[in-house]
Amino acid sequence: MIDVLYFAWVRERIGLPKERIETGAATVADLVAELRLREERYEAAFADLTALRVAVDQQLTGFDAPLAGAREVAFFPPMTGG
Amino acid sequence: MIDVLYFAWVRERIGLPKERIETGAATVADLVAELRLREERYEAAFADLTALRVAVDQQLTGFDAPLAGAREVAFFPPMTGG
Amino acid sequence: MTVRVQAARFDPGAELAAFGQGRADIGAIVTFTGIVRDRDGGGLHRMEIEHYPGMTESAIAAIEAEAVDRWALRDSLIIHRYGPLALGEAIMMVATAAPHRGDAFAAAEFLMDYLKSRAPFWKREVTADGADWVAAKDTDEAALTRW
Amino acid sequence: MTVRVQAARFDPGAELAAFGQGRADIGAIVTFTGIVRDRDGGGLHRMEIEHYPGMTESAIAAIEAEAVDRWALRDSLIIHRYGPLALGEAIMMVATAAPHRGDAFAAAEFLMDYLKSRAPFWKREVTADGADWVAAKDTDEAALTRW
Repeated sequence: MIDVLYFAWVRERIGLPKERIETGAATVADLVAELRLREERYEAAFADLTALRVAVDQQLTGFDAPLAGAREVAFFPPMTGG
Repeated sequence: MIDVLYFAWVRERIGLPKERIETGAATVADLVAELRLREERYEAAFADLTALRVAVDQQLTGFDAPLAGAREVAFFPPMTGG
Repeated sequence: MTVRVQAARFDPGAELAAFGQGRADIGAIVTFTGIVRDRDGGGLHRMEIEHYPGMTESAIAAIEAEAVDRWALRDSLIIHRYGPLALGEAIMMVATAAPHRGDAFAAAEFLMDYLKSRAPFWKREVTADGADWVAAKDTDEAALTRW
Repeated sequence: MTVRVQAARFDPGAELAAFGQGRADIGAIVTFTGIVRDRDGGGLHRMEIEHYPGMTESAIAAIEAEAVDRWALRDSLIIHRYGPLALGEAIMMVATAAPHRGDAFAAAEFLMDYLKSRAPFWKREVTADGADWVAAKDTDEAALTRW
């Protein structure tokens, strides 16, 4: 089980800020592939991975990052703070 | 007649902040040559021109600047404001 | 070294007045204040900032730690708001204090460049027509390469 | 666009609080404050700043005009003191306001680099042993070449 968080327009497209997912995905990319198969709204959110950023356990990382032991994965667009 | 002003350690070496000088010097360099012949304190102040800056009528300039029509010449070390 | 992530408004003038006080080894203070600006054509009703609680604080602390490591900082301050913000309000502020101006300027620009692209905030502009997420600029990511 | 050359103390926090108010086109404010710092080994009694009245104001105005010409500034502020200053007091302040942070930072650094080397101020440090004129640094002159 892993907490999956969505922010900004990713959250809006998927329609919720957070969900708990039962997954055996080895990497972030594997998890994304699983999610895209679920429903159209996931496909819409994950259609262009170059427009997305990912954090595992609140650390920015790449889509090839392993999920072993991870408690939380977050997907969001490039940050626009400051 | 021209007003000659001195600032910072130039003022201290020469011993006064300002004097009116009767001169026919064509350039700042000519004026400096005249002053150096006056007294030891001027020679001490103008010994190293690379350590000095000059302004004619309140505009930074070089030692080759002409003095025709100038009302005020100022000598001082490199600025240290800010 | 202070980091504050908050919904509440803050007063940049009061922050500067309190910053770096009582130290004899500070010769230079640089501040940056980011302010809600109207759209070029006008019409902004407000700005809204979403953030990632938990990650926000740790990401900013990591950025600040790197700045402290790279420049001779005697003090630093980072404040960043989230939630709704009105036109003209301060969004965030960075302050750096150093013996000399070069370190204070460089560290402040470094902090800004990294906060822009590495701290999990997302801005949305609300107008009469709806709400638009602000797009990241390529220049923001490119700015990181200079450090 | 404001320039003040004064002997009186000023409050950088109050200046920042009042700066750039009431405009919708400012997204970024940068301030620099220069502060009387102790000598590295300690022992500073006070600082004294001499200036060239008349030329000071025109030199600063010329520097400010060039900054306005080169960057998209919406407002700017330059305050510089002269006379005796105590440890920890603000010597001078620069503030710049622009739509975007790049212009505000660049203009503030430009103003500082030029004020350091082109505005007629001379600093003297007073200690128990006497008074020493602060020497200009080669790096200050070199800093101008980047603009």
